[in-house]
Amino acid sequence: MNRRNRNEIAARVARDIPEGSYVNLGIGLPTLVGNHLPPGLEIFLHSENGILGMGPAPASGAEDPDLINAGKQPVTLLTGGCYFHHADSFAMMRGGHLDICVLGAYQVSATGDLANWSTGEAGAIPAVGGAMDLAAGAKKVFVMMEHLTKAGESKIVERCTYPLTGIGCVKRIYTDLAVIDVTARGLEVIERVDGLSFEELQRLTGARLIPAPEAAAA
Amino acid sequence: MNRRNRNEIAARVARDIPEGSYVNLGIGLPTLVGNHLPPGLEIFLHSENGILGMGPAPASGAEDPDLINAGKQPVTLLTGGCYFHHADSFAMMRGGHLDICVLGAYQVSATGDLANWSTGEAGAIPAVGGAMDLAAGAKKVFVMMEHLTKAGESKIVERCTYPLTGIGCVKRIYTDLAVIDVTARGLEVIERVDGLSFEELQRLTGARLIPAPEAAAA
Amino acid sequence: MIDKTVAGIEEAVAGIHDGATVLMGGFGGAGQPAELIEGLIAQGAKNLTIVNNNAGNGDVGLAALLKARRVRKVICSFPRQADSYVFDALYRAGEVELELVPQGNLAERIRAAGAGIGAFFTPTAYGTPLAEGKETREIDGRHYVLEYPIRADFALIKAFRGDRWGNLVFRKAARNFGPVMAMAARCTIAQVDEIVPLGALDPEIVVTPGIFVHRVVRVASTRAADVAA
Amino acid sequence: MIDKTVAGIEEAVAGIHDGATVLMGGFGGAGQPAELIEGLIAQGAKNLTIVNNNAGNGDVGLAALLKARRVRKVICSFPRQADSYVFDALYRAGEVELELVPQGNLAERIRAAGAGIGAFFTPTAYGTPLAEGKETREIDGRHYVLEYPIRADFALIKAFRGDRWGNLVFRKAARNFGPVMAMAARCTIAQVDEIVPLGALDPEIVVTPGIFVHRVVRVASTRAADVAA
Repeated sequence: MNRRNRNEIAARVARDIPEGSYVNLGIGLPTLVGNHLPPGLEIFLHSENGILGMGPAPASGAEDPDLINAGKQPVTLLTGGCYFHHADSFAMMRGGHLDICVLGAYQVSATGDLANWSTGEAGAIPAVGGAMDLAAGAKKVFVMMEHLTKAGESKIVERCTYPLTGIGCVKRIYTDLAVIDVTARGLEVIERVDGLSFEELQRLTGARLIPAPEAAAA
Repeated sequence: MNRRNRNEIAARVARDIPEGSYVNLGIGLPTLVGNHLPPGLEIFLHSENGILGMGPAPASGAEDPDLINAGKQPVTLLTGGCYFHHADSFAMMRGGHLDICVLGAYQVSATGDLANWSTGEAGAIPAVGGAMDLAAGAKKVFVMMEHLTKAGESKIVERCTYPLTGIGCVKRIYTDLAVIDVTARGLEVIERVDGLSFEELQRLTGARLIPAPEAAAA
Repeated sequence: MIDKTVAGIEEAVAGIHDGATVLMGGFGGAGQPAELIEGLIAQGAKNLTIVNNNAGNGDVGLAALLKARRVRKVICSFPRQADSYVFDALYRAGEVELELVPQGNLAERIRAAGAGIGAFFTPTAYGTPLAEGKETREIDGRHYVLEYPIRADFALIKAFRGDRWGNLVFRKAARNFGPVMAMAARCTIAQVDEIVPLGALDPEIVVTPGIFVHRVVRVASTRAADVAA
Repeated sequence: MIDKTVAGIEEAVAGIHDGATVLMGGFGGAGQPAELIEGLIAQGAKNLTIVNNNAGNGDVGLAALLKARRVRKVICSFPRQADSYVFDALYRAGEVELELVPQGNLAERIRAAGAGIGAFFTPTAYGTPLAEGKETREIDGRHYVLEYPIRADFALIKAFRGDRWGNLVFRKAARNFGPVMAMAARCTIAQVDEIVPLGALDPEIVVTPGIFVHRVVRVASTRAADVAA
């Protein structure tokens, strides 16, 4: 089958972001989505540390230590962007003003529960950042992740075994194998990669899938 | 006796405002206090509609409709003053950042309860503005009022009969007859106007008074 | 290209539906979106709930909207004024409902709606008639009253300058309720004195980021010549 | 004349007492009051509760304060980082307490302290381990968790420019926690790149009004030449 690599997953997510959307891309894998937004469209990237209208990384040598993203990497500001403080920034997130956020995940459940901040491992030092605020606040939460762990276990599960980030918050899941919507009817498979049958996808997935009415191979 | 007029009460209040204080002067009578602040001292006047460092009324013809105080009269801004929105302005008030507010009153009780927003009259249209926020939030609430109503009744009472603005919030009362502190021991008379005995003041006052340790005629 | 500017007042107030809750900026005349309110009167929506610091003055603006019998309920802190006779008469006749809210609770409840807060404990009004029937709690030795967000369908606000992304700056004390109201409505409509090109507003001084603003309409200022000061 | 500027770091951090709760601005290096933290280390206060987004990086700043065993407890959203080894070791050894708070709750709890809010219902963390044991409530069909203010004795923040009344402006994303932390402490201490004369800051663009700031100290910027950009 034609498994998507990380950049291909990011490009697939980017296709679902309409012009004019206010979007937060979580740290790690989701940051890649920014590289695949069509350059002609005006999409507003929000960074939790107080930036709206965030632009791409600066040219080497033009980094500004006061202009970084949530992952603490140097970024730029688009013309028309602006700065604000943390409470205002999280008001945007928690008040339902962001259209879309894209998050990585350890696990997503059949009902859209998200686990992405802690493996719950004994002795691990927990860190949560803004993930729970995004999960609770964005109008649509998209998850972007590998379908399987390195050990080959499904990250889509009937019920999360890792500590939760949010309950019933995930709207759509993008993996290297498929695009899956979390709906009231269940996990609807919107797309499968070329050469992957529904049955094979189901076999690799730890929760019951259903074909979406409009489902088709990508 | 040497009853204080409104300007004299205002001047007396102004004497108790140290340099560097953040102060809100309520609409009506308390606004007069601004005219009596010593011009050499830096005292920061706050206006609930989003001004810190409010200055005096502008020269005639120099009024700006966008620069008004809480009573909707034209004002000016001192050098070093600034503007902010209503939630930030009331955060200053409610968060305990104002050192002093000066309010008018219908009644003040022996325990510092304040009634200054409604006479409770049937059919009256109530209006509260920011009075309850100031009463709840300022570090010190000063009340400035006539000692007696036009009908000759004491506005200092054992218990307020008018609807309350705040409970136990008043720290000091300035009237045309006296300056009185609300303390854990009771209403301590700090000052009486010339020619007014403690007994005569008590006779005119609807709550029990006690002489303050340092009490003296003004 | 995203362009939130609209050509005129009619377009700006389009879609405000009967029964809508509408936040209206301004404190006295400062920051009052007078032309948007006139547009709302012409547009015809009725049975409105209006949230404003006051309840109208004279015969214009909110008073005119009240006079036209379009308002079911007013949520405000200070209805009674020397020239609030339109509201006064309707209120006395039982033809408009009033929810009186201390001004700080008003601002904070609007902000809470914008910030996703479900409810908050406020010290203001504890022990007063305005807290009657409300949940209270003692926290760390202080008494508080539980207050809920004021969410709205529309906000009508007035700013000084705006750009096509909806970024706004205000002018002096006309800022007042504008920024918090912009956060709390599903559709925020801003009238501005001037529409400036994208990038003309310094990113450090934008007061209301465009994410909170949905329509921007230019209205020639009626202020004196000092407007650009 | 009111002059909140102080001559040096030592004077700026004077009086921070053992057992104090100290808010520390910054998100990564941006807005981190590095010189004030160094001053605090030299000053010697111990048994501190530190509120910061992170829990120190490398061997400098908050990490150095931790290494000097001055910190009893850290309240933060994101302690675990590639170079948070000082905190990690102390935490594993049980020598520092951690209160992990979602970043939005952290900012809002600090703001609540500054705004006089007794507690608030937040949607963040409902149903997660970080809400365990906390009061919850369903309001209008959504689930919320009750959170309390984070009040502090001191705030150490970094701004760009300040004046003698304590008015501050920030620079780009270095603004982050500074303005809310300034509201929440009994004594807010700001290090600034530049002290400007009163009136040099446009009243429209002041981000933190002087009422929230008690001491201002100039620290020569260690940033590149673009600092005035």
